[in-house]
Amino acid sequence: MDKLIRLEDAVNLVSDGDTVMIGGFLAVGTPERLIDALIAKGTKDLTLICNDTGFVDRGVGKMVVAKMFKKIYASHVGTNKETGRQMLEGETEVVLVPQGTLIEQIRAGGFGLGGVLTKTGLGTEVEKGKQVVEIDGEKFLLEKPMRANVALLFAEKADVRGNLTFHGATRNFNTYMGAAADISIVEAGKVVQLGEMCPDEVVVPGVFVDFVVDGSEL
Amino acid sequence: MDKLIRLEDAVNLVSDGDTVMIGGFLAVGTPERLIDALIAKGTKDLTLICNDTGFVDRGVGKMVVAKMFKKIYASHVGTNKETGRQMLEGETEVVLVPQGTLIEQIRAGGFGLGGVLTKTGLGTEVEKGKQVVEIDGEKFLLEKPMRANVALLFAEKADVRGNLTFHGATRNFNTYMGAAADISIVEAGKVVQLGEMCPDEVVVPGVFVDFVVDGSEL
Amino acid sequence: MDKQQTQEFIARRVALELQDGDLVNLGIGLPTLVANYVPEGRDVLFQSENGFIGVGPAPTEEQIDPCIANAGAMPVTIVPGGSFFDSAVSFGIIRGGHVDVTVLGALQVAENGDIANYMIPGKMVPGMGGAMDLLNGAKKVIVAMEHTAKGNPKLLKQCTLPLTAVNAVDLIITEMGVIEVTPEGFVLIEQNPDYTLDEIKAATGAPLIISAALKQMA
Amino acid sequence: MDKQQTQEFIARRVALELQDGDLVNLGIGLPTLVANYVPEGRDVLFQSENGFIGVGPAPTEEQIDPCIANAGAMPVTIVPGGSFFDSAVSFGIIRGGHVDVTVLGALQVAENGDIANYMIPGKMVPGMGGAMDLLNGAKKVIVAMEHTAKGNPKLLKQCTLPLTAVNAVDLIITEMGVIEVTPEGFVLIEQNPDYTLDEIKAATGAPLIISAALKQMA
Repeated sequence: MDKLIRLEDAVNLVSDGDTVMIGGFLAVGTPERLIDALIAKGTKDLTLICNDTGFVDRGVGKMVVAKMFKKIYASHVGTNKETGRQMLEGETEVVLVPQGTLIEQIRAGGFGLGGVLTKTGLGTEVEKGKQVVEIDGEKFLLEKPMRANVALLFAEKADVRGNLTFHGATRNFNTYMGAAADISIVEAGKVVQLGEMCPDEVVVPGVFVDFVVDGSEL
Repeated sequence: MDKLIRLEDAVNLVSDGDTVMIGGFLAVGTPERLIDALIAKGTKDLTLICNDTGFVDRGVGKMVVAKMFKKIYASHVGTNKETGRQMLEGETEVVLVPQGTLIEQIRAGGFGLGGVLTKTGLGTEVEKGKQVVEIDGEKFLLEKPMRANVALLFAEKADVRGNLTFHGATRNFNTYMGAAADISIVEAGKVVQLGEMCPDEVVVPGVFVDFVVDGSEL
Repeated sequence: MDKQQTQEFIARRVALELQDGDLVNLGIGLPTLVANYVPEGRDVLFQSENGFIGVGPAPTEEQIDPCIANAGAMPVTIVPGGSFFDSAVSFGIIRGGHVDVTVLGALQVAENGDIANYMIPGKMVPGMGGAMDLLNGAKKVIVAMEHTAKGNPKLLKQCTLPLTAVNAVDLIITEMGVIEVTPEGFVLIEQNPDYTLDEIKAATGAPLIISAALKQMA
Repeated sequence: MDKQQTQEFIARRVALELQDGDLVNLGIGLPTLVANYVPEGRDVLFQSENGFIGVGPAPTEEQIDPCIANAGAMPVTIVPGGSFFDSAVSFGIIRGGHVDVTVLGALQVAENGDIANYMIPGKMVPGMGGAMDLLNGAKKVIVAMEHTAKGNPKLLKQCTLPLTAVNAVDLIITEMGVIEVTPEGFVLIEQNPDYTLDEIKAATGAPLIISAALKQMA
């Protein structure tokens, strides 16, 4: 199964109104070419699930500036003034999620778990409207799994089967979002042929990746 | 922090009555030298948490034959007749746990999660005595986190900080047990010096490893 | 047909169920044989729950690597494009619905899809291994087994042995035919012409609906 | 002291809290400065929640690697023995109690250890990032901040801003002194001799117990 796809075809997999997960942490490990192509295409009314909203000119923040989101789930939006403006003026709904909870919710969504039980957020506004489960006398917040229609991810290297490797701090949310999305598209810095990636070296197995865009050709 | 330790000193970290997690899957990725040394020392009344009980002459099964366990949590014991005999004759208590649940319980124990919510085991004997949590109309079994006093693990390669890499199918339970134990000891096929392991290559960060035994010197 | 021929006949028919691009997990025993009969040109990858995707053929003497074994501890190889991972990822793949087909043996299957295949109380208690997770998580569950055990039906109105999962089985393939598990009960959709319908009905411990589109077993 | 000198003074005192072998997570801003003052010969590793252990000094122009940045998106280096990982492992380390010390800033701290440091409703809503997880998971929570904000106390009987965590803070280090959070309330254990006890009490919005063993701030 060769999973290579052209950038133009990849962005057509995202439809107006979709929920999208986008990898990266303050624009480190973000699929910038996929984002640029989506902006050029002009997709709208998306719901975003992402660690943060990057910067106005870098990462997923460019999509915020292009007003592509109606709702945003993120742990931090303070580095992008446009997110703050849209949120305070009621243009975009922003749900703040603790970072460690967010990644576990995504993992639970991809791994078939019913939810996440964490102490994080207990006694704060994060707790509001959520179920608290008592286990052996200790309280835990029940956070639900998250899934998306499409995941847009970045990896240093992919093989044609979609197996991925990473460099530096670019793994962040890129490792689990593919499992939690109906369609996952990876922008790879480099693509290698079948058998050119050592099976011990793989960080994300190709089963979680549907399509690979060769970033070195862009 | 140099984490190297001699085999003799390592086994003295395990005390009678301890709960021990041992890595490996049917003796692939099992710390055989640590096991042999523990048997030689004669530790007893241990509680075991392990995927399986290996074979009578290989893996953790040798400890079963040496009657070191009073209780065993495992997903499968069918490859070791001695486990079956001890179980049926009431010498050793055996708790069968679905494999996917077992690894998540260990991960939850190591990662500070309150439990695991899974459909696995619903409607079976595994469900007995456990809490069922309903989330958006769907039922999930609540499985509790597992922790141990000591984890005995195997890795292909360790650096002196306890960062680990693996080869083949030896990762299995070795990747999370260190996080879930008060003390974790790794038998490494090979030990490299500080800076000799690329930080991109690390599979288990050294924070989950307390001690490393150099298996190449045994 | 002798026992081996019967098993090969069943395995060959099961293999026809595998579609291009499928990720497949095969149980121990008869199901393992299915890998030998994948139709030419069909791109199927096999997962081994002990930690890899891309199970390849048995190794030659020189190819044997003690770190590369399947979930039954038999030495195997890994195909180009395969990847190794730990048990948490392995069961994330399984529980999260990323396995397209699992093929398992059974002691009993009920007409509502309940299955018992992990223990006979007081006699044989090997444990469920990964079976409970596979039965809950795989998109399609195929039971591959002989139609009866020592002349006693294994397809029943209700299982009498402890269940491995409820309502889990989609398709049963035996030496007598192919049976779909439907809301109406067992439906015979293919018949091995070596057996009459009466013989098949007599060997089945629950009502057997004969499909209007009954075909000869391939 | 000007603002910069004040911050350095606080950071220097915080650094004395770090013990040999500690894994430490530093928040953005003032806490980041703590890394510059680790006492000579003390083996301390820094974690960055975006995905690595072993945060090193700022890179030279030639050393800059866009994939190696801290949680504040500033380019950094990684020390020998460091390792990269994804957000799930990163917060497993944090939530699971494997971080020995976290140093964070705060808007308000209450005498019972409640802390508010992630939003001012209607004005500044950057989000909690990883702070809620760190406050719940780290073994020791140190708040490093200026004692007052524009002359208004930040140490209070109760927080008025939305909480980041309840009952979480262990120690507060400001330019005026070192304050322990105890079941009895705030206890001043070290005093900066540049301030009188009356000045410190006046700048504190809750009763301040003076330790019988009060020392001069180092």
